[in-house]
Amino acid sequence: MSNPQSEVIRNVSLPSSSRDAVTSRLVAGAPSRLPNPDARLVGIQDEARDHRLYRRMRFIRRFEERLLDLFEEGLLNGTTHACIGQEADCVGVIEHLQPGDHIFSNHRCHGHYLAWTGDALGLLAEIMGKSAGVVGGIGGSQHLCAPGFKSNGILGGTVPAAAGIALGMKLSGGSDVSVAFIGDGTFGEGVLYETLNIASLWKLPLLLVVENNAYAQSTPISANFAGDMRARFDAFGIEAERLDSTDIHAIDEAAQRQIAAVREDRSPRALIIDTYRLCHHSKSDDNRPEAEIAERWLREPLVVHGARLDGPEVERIDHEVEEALGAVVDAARSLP
Amino acid sequence: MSNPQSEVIRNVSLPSSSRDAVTSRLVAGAPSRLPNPDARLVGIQDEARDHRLYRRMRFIRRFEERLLDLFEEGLLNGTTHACIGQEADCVGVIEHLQPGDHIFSNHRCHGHYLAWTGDALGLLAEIMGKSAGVVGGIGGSQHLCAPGFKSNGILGGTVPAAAGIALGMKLSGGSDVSVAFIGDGTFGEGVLYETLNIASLWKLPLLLVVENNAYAQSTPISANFAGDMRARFDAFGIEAERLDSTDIHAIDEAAQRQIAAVREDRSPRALIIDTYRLCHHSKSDDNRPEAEIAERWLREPLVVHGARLDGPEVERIDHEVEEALGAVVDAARSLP
Amino acid sequence: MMLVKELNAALERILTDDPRVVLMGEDIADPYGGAFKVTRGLSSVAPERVLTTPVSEGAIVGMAAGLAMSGYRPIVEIMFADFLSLTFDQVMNHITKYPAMYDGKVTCPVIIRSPSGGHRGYGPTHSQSPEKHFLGLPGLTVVAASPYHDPLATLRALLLRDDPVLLVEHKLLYAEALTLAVGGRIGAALAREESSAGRLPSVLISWVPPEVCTVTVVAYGYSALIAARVLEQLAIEEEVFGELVVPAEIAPLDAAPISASLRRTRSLITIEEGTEGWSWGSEIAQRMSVEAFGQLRRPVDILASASSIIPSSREREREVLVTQSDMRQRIRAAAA
Amino acid sequence: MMLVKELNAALERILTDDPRVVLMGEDIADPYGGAFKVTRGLSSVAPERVLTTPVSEGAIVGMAAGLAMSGYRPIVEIMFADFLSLTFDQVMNHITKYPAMYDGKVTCPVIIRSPSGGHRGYGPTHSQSPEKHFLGLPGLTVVAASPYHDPLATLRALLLRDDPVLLVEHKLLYAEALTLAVGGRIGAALAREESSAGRLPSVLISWVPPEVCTVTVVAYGYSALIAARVLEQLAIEEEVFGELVVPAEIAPLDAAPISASLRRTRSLITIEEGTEGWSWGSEIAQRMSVEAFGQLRRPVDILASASSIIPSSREREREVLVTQSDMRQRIRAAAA
Ligand SMILES: Cc1ncc(C[n+]2csc(CCOP(=O)(O)OP(=O)(O)O)c2C)c(N)n1
Ligand SMILES: Cc1ncc(C[n+]2csc(CCOP(=O)(O)OP(=O)(O)O)c2C)c(N)n1
Ligand SMILES: [Mg+2]
Ligand SMILES: [Mg+2]
Repeated sequence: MSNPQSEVIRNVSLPSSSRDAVTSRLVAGAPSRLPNPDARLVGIQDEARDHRLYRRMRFIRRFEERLLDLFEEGLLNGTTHACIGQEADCVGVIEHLQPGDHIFSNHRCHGHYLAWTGDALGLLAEIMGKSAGVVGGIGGSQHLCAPGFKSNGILGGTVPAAAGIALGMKLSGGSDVSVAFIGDGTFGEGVLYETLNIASLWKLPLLLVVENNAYAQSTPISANFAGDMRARFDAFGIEAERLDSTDIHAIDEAAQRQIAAVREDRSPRALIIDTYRLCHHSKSDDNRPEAEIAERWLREPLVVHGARLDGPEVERIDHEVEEALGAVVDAARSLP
Repeated sequence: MSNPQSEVIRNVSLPSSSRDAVTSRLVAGAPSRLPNPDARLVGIQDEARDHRLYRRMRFIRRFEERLLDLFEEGLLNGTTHACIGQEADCVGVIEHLQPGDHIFSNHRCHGHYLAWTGDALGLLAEIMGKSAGVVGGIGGSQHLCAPGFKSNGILGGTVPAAAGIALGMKLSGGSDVSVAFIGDGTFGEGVLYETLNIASLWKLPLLLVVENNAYAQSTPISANFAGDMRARFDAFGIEAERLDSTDIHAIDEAAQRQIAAVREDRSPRALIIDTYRLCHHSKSDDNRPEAEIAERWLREPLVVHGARLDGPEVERIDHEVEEALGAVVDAARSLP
Repeated sequence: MMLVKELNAALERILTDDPRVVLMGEDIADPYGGAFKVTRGLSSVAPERVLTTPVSEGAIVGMAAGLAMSGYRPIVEIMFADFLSLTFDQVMNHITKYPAMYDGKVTCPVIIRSPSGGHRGYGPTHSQSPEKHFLGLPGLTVVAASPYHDPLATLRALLLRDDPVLLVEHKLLYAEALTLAVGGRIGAALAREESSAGRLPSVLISWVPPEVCTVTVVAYGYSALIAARVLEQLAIEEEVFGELVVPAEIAPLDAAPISASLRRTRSLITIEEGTEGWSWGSEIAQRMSVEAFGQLRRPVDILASASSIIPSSREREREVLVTQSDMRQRIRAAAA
Repeated sequence: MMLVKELNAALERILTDDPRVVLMGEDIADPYGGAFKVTRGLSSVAPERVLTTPVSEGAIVGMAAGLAMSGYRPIVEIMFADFLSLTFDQVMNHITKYPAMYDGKVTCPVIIRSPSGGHRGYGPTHSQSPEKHFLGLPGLTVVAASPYHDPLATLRALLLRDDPVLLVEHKLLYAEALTLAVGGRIGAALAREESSAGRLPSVLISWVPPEVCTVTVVAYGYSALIAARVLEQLAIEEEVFGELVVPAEIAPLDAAPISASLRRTRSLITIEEGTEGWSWGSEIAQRMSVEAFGQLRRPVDILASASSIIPSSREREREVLVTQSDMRQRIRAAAA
């Protein structure tokens, strides 16, 4: 699998003929490398793929849980949107991205960021408002930036930016893919449709990944969304695949298929993943039926995929993740 | 058929239970009546329906043509968007609206306005910038207002306003219908989709009439629109009927069906009319193939429907319209 | 009572009293009751007129325009003032245009409420005070909630008027007590209202009789609250006396109360949390520099936040936002 | 050469010279070449980098953000400045945010060009000068085309910088000749450029040596052209002498050239076509009132259009827009 963070970043991808001519003017935009992440969090060399997938999901889960603890402890400020329950989307999709590809994420971006960069310390420091944070403590939880990765807490407006990045990729040739993650609630924003139309017309290498957790903040999808979600893409001539799953195998497979198709066809597609958020929306705001939440805990990604592994294997990986994360949290605490 | 302009206007439609309580506060919003229009332009008592339809379309056609002449003469300022070739949409749809209904139109609004109000003098004076104009010469060609009628030259943003009017109708009960006219190019504006979603979720009595003339200013629909137009509505759970016709009979029938359905079901629908604009977009801006335009002149609404009438009947109506319009132009010229 | 509860009660009251009032906004319905709980309970009071909407800021404000032109009195909540940018077209090209461009034939009394401001660590896209971009928009009234203005009185006054209104409510005010002038006093301070005809009142506060004050401090919203604390400290600890003028209507400017105070003090400072440069204070400063030309002891001072994004890190957030100590220093200087 | 042709040639030049440049906008491709023909011929020069877009102002500016963060230099045409409102979210919450909130890891050098202004009878939604609402937005540079600034030099300078730019071009300037200072003169007038480091130049024009002038007139765009005519008349017919300062960058303010002139004249008037109240001039007036406190002969005067919509009727349009005779009267008074 790819280690995008350990590659030199192709932040700028101009037509090769013209790259030389303008290189000198482009350095301003080029972000620096990230440190190598801890293998116990992102994958140990040669371990079985199922172990790796479990580990990477477990990493995100435990990061978010530790984060919420730190929040309780009063060490974080502002607000934060954890992705507990949606880890299979993050890992399953991002497994198939490569250096040169680009992810535009939204307010619920920690999982995407960690799956792409493995940079737990940078993210934790960021959310703690420390200057060692990935964007110096300025962006905070919702506004992250790393090579090939950006996020913004304004819903919808990230999608045209992802399409613009895809347009850049198209202009410069090559096979890079631009991915935008959005939620079901974001179908409320008109700029999404403006962008779908243009992406389809101009055949941009853009994959929209919809994490449909059936809620936008407090509002259930029934009060937010009319009609059919796949039809929203069909209407713009964009093929969409939809799956109702928290199984990393299913998601991994669908994502591989869709990303490969975008990479090859150089035209937009959508992948809709019906999933569930197990935690509150941001802080303590959760009015969903308890029974509904409880039922989803029975088939959340770690349960589903963990069942494929031996008990002792799970324990070992959990332990490794715990140790590695513990070190990250300690390191973050001690940062100035 | 209805004569909305001769009815007392129900601009405000509150739940009847509360109307009394608030009536005194509402007068500010209530527009005044329009003068009775010339029957030679809008329909002579007891004349055959086919004659009436022809007359009303002919009225709009000749109004626009006279307008363009006056433009050439230098008597108008700014810009103006004529609807020559699209008269069957205006008349066919608006025949089925009643006092209490509301039309929100766009930049190409003369035909809609004339079909609804018959107020040729008010419109001409308006476009000439005279204070006797329907909105005092302030709005000009694109910004008209009469009881049950409004237009705005900003594309897209009129659709939520029409939906808000529909929401008001819903809240107040009754069977009124809110209609918004848009063009194919307006599918570029995101707020359209935001509104479709809400209108569908809230079951608003809103009819979207799409006049698809296959161009937005200079841009053909192939460069502006991806996917299928009916699917754009389907995706929001809104039923759309599409017809490719300049025949007033076909449009009249479809409009009757759709408006009746909205009136009864109290939920949104769309009527897509594939049509053609025979004139330039606004002033002298037309880059469309000459052969394409010439072919459309062979099957424009007056030709199609005129063929149903006797030659002398057509001549008589044309003559009446010409006389009545001549009087309007003379009156407008002599206004201060 | 805390301002959030006062606002809630005021909204409930007008909802009950006035059948024209319709509340719309994202997540405003029970049990959630809005991101800041301002609308808690209201959807249970009038379910058909308290409407939770999809995440579609543009459309809901546009629908409010349609409702308002139908005689309703829509009050839209935009969850964070940062998202007002998505309503800008509706405000600029629709809501404020209709009454004037239709020559007075309609009114469009939309009220948009929105929580603004920083100091919560919410980061660059959830902490802004962007109201300055709406100042000076022809036809728009901008109002700011304050601890010194009764929300019910404000809303009632606005319902008697027909102008579109943007009402900003600084987030940090929600948990503050409403402290109205009673018997010429607010706590230890002297306080009185001054109103120009047809305008919402400004509240004037001082810790010694106005004639003794040597500086006029003009501030709104949360900044007014902090300025009051600073003025109290300065009065007690340093015998520096200022008169605080807190307008409710921040645009158009109601200059009279400021002028009156300035004639006494001959020194003026304006304070706002928005960014510096073409800020609220710029216009006040200019108007007063003309009016009191040659009579000011020193140039008008404008205290505003740095021209910068608002970092998520609390420490760095403090570096850019106007702080209490900035105020103390600059007011002291202005009083000299 | 007419400004429209100069601009066209400048765009062609940078398109040819710099492979990063991408033009996007509605109807900009040949044969139409844009509503005001500024891009005529360009789609034939570099078809893959001159992209006619759907009618989606928000999305195309958002896509420009993505392109810009990928190292391209997008230049977006918004057909009328009135429609800039639809781009406000992208400008405020995306384009200007990214560089700062990502702690300098990216640049986002989007240039938005847009024709502004009235005097054409285009009515309330196609005549505005709404740039004042974009002033003081942290991170945004606002530039105005003028007859005294070479478009090619301006564009080249902007391409060497990384700040997002809004470039307004008054419609009436397109048909005016570009008249650059040559040998210290423009026609009969003395003229020279003054530049602060890193800023676009201001052009200073006077009909007598600056030391003899008794008023500093600051204006941009079309207003600067009319102000120059007025100043010439005043010089010849009334021996009233003013120095005209025409900045290219209207925000942030490059105060130095204004200050320098004001030290000589001790009287200042600002002129702009935008509406009064929180206008461009407010900030200049405030800054200069501080800087030249006690040294001005009279208060700074701001001449702006009425706080009103812009009527379609030419007569009524003239009543609200700043006119040549307004300028003459107010400059004369300021020079006294
Ligand atoms: C433009 C905008 N409007 C509203 C919000 C407030 N908000 C933050 S998250 C959210 C719900 C988003 O729902 P969804 O897209 O389904 O993502 P999820 O939170 O479920 O992951 C809302 C309304 C926002 N951030 N941006
Ligand atoms: C928001 C906005 N963007 C752009 C325009 C400029 N404009 C006026 S009409 C038009 C084309 C509209 O095409 P369509 O909707 O198909 O209507 P038609 O002109 O064909 O009747 C454009 C782009 C506008 N008026 N408003
Ligand atoms: Mg969701
Ligand atoms: Mg069209």
